[in-house]
Amino acid sequence: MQVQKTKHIEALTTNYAMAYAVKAVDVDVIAVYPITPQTTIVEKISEFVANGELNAELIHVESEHSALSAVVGAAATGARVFTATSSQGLELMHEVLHIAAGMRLPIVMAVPSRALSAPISIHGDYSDLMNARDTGWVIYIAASAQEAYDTVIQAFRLAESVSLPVMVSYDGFLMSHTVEPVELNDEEEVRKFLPRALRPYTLNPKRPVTMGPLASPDWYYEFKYQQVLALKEAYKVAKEVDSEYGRRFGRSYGVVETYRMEDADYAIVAYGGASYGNARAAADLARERGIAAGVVRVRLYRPFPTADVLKALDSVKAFAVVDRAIMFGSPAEGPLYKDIAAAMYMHGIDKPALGVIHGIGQRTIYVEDMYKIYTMLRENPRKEVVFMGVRV
Amino acid sequence: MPMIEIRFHGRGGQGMVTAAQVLAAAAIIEGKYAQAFPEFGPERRGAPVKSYLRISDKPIYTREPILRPDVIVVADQSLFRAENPLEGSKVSTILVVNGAYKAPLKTYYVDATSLSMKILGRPVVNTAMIGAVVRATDLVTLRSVAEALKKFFTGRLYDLNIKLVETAYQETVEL
Amino acid sequence: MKVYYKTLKDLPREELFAPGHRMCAGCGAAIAMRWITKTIGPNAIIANATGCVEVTTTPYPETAWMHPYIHVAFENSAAVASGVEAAIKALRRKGLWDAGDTKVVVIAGDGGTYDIGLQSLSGMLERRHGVLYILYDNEAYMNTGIQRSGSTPKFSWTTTTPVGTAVRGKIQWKKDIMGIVMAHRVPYAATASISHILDMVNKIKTALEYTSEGPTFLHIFAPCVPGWRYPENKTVEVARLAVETGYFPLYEWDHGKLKLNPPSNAHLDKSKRKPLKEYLKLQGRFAHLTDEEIAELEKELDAYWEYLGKLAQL
Amino acid sequence: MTLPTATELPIGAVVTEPGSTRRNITAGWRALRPVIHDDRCVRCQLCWMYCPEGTIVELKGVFKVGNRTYDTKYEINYDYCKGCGICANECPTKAIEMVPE
Repeated sequence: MQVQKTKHIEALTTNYAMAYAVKAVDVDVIAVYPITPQTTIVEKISEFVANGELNAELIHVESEHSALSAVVGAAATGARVFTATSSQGLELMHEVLHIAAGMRLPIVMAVPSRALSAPISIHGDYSDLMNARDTGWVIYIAASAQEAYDTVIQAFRLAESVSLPVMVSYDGFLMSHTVEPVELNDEEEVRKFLPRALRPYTLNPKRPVTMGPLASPDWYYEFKYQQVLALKEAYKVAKEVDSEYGRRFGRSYGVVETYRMEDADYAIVAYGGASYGNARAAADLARERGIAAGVVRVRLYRPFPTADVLKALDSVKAFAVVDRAIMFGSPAEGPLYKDIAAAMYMHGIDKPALGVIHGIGQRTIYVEDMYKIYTMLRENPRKEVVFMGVRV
Repeated sequence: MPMIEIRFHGRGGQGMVTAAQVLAAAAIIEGKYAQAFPEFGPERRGAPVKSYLRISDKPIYTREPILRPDVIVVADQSLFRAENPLEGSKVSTILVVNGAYKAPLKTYYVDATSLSMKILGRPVVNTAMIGAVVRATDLVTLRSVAEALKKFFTGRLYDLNIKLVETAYQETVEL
Repeated sequence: MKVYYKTLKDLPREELFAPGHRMCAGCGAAIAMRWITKTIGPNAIIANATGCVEVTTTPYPETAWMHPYIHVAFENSAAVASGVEAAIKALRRKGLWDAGDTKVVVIAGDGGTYDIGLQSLSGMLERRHGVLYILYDNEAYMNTGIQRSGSTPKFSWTTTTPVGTAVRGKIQWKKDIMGIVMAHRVPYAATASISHILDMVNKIKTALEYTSEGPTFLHIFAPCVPGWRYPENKTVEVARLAVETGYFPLYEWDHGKLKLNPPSNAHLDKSKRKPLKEYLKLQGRFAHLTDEEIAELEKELDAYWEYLGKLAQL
Repeated sequence: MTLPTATELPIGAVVTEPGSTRRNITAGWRALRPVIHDDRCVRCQLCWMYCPEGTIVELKGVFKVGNRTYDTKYEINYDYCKGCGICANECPTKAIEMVPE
C-alpha cells in the first residue's frame, strides 16, 4: 500500500465534495430530492450523470420518504446506493430510517444538518440529525469538506462490512456551502479500497429470499439485539477502516479528534465544523491568556465512542459539551452532553461538566463565546446546562 | 503568510458569492488554504448580501463570520446607505470599491459597472471586482484566477470574463 | 390485452405461492396471489405493501413466497419497487446482474394504494419505471380490522363507518383509482376480478410484458369474508355478481384506448346487467340498506356507466 | 423447543427458505371437509382454479370413471385445505360435498 503520489486538489463546497466521493465510489442508484441546504449535492451528482462521468441510475423521487424507500429497494437488490437530505426531509424519512437499519442495508446518506420547523428555518443546527441518532444507523459528523469526502468513502466500506446504513453529517451552510480545498483520490484506488463484495442476501430470482417479514414476540427481540451487536462491531471496524484509509490515502481522523489536550485542564467537547473550528481558535486564545485549554471532537457519533471520549477527558479538571440541538424536556437538553454524562456515570467518573446549547438555527457561533466557556470552566466549574446567546 | 480575511458586500445577483469562491479557488490552485462562504439566507435578487473569504498558508479551522476584515470589497455604493460595510475595519484594512468612494481607509476603486456593461453587456460586476481585488492585494496571480474561472464559465463567456478581470485589474486605481 | 391463455387448459400449472399461509379461509386476495405468482413466473421480484397479504404470508421464520420478496412499509411499495427496478437496470449495465430479464411487481391493498400509498404510486407512474403495480381491492383496511378506506363504497358498514341512527355507513363515494392511474398516461391499466380468472391472467401477463414500455397497473377485485360479512364459500360468487351487476366493470386501458371486456362489454345496455341488489344482498356490510339507498347506489352506478361509455368511445 | 439465538439467526430477519409456510399445516382450520365424488366430476377445473390455497391437486394419467375415460383427476390436499367450501360452491355438477370433519 502506498500513499497517493500526485495530488489532485479542488476548491469545493462540502456538498460538492460529497458528490465527488459518490462518483469515486461508483454508486449504482441514487435517489434525488431537493431540500435546502442539501440540494447542491444532488445537483452536482445529476451533472455527473448527465455528463456520463457517473454510471448510475438517478431516481427523481417525489418525497424524502420515497427517497429512502427507493434506496432501500435498490440496496436490497444488491446495488450500491446513496441519497442525501436535511431537516424536514430527514424527519419525513424517519419511519424508513428504522427499517433500513432493521433490514441491515448498507445505505450511505449525507445529511447537511439543518434546524427543524416551526418556525421554519433553513439555517443550520443538528436538531434533525439528533432526532435520528438512535435509529440504528452509524453516524459520522465531519468538520471539513475534506473529512466529509474521506468519510463518505470510509462509510461505504464500513456499511458493507457490518451491514448497517451510515449517515455522514456536517454543518448545514457553514460547511455545505463553504468552498474549501479538497484533495480528491484517484478513483481507481477508491475502487480498490471498496471492492464489490457479494452480499449474503439480496433480491434475486436465482436465490429467492423474503425480506421484511412479520416477526412475533418469539423472534423480534433477537433481531433488535443483532443490531446492538452490529453497532458494537461498527465501533471497531470504523477505526480499522479509518486506519487503512490513512495508509492508502494519507488522511485519517480517528473516531474522536483532540486538539491541545495533552496537558489541558479544561476542555470543550464539540461536533461539526463551526463548533469545533471555533473552539480550536478559542483554545488558542485561552492558552495565550493562560488557560490550559483543549478541544475534543466527536467524529463518530453512533456507535458512541465511549472509551475514546472518556480517555480524551481523563485528565481535565472540568469540561463543557457544546450542543447544536435541543432535547426538549430532557434532564439535560444537550444530546451529546447526555451521552457523555451517561458514559461517565456508568464508568464511575464524576467531574464538573457544563452543557452549552449554542448555534441553534445557526445563531452565529463566535470564537469569543467559546473562549468565555473556558473562563466559565475555570472560574465556576459546575454541572448545568446553559443556553448561550439566547435573549432571555 | 498570516491568514487574510476578506469580506464582500453586494446585492443578490451581483455575484459576490462567486467572487469569493473564484478567489478561493485561485488560492487553492496556488497550494494555499482557503475558505469561502456566503452569509446564508433565503434572500433573492436585490437584497444586500455578504460573503467571506479566508486565505492562509495553514489549514483554516475557524468558521465564524469575518468581524475584523483585512480587505472589504463593496460591489455597489448604494450599500453604504443600506448597511455599514466598513464595520469592524482596522487601521490596516483595505477597501476595494466599485466607483470612487471616499473612506477613511486605504482605498482602491474601479468603475466595475461600466466595464461590465462594456465587455459583458450586463452589469454583473463580480469578475471586475476580482480583478480589482487582485490588483489591490496581490493575494493571487491573474493566471490562477484565469485557471479558477474555468470552473465557473465556459466558451465565449469565459473569454469575456477573463478580459473583464484583466481590464479591471489594469484600470483599478488607488485613491 | 393480448391473449396468452385461450382456455383453462393453457393456464400455468406450477404453484409459486405456498400453502400454509395464514390468510382467511375463502380469502379473495389469496386467489389473486396464487394467480399473480403463477402468471408472472419465477423471474420476478415482488414488493409488497403492509397489509393483510403481507402479515399473513411472512410469519418469521416462514414465508409463503417463492419469489424474491420485499416488504418495507405501508405507503412506499411503489418507491421500493422503483429502487428495485433502477438497481436491476444499473447492475445489468455494469455486468453485475446474473438473473436475466427480471420483472418487478408491486402487490398492495386498497389502503396502500388509494390512500397512504397514492403519492409514491403517482411518483412511480410519473417516472415511468418498468413496474407492474397490482392493487388487490377489498374495499377497506381489513388488516387492522375493517376500517373505511378511500375505496370503501358508499353506505358500506365498516368499524369506522358504523350504521347508527344519525349516520348509516360510509358517507362518500368510492374513489376512481383507475381514472387517477389513467391520467398518468401509463401504457396499460386494467381491472380484473378473481371470479374471471382467464381474463385476469391474460391481463396480468399483458401488463407484465408492457412493463418494457413503462409502468402498468392492475386493479383486482378481491372480496373479503370477514370484512364484507358473507359466508366463506361465497367469495367467487360475490366477485362474479360484482361484475355481472356492473358494480365492478372489467375493462382495460391500452395505450390510450379504453375497452370493455366480456361480460362487461355488454353492460352499457343496462338491461343486460343483473340488478345491483343481487350483489348487495349477499353481504352483511350492506344489510342495513333501504330501498331508497339502493336506488341512490343504482343511480350513481348508471352515471358511472355513462362515463365509462363515453371513455370507451374516445 | 429451543429457538435460535441472536447470533444464530440470519441478519436482518431475512427468510431464506422460499415457500416455507408449507411447514404450517392448516388442516386444523377446517370444520367442513370437501369430498370429491369423482363419478360426478366433469374435469371442468373450476375447483382447481378457484381454491385460495392451491390444495386441489391435478393428477395426470388415464382415469376410467364408469364408461368415460379422463386424462386428469382432481384430489384434495387435506394438509392445507381450510375448508372454505368455495370449490363446492363453484362446482357446476355438485360433485364436491362439504362434510363435517
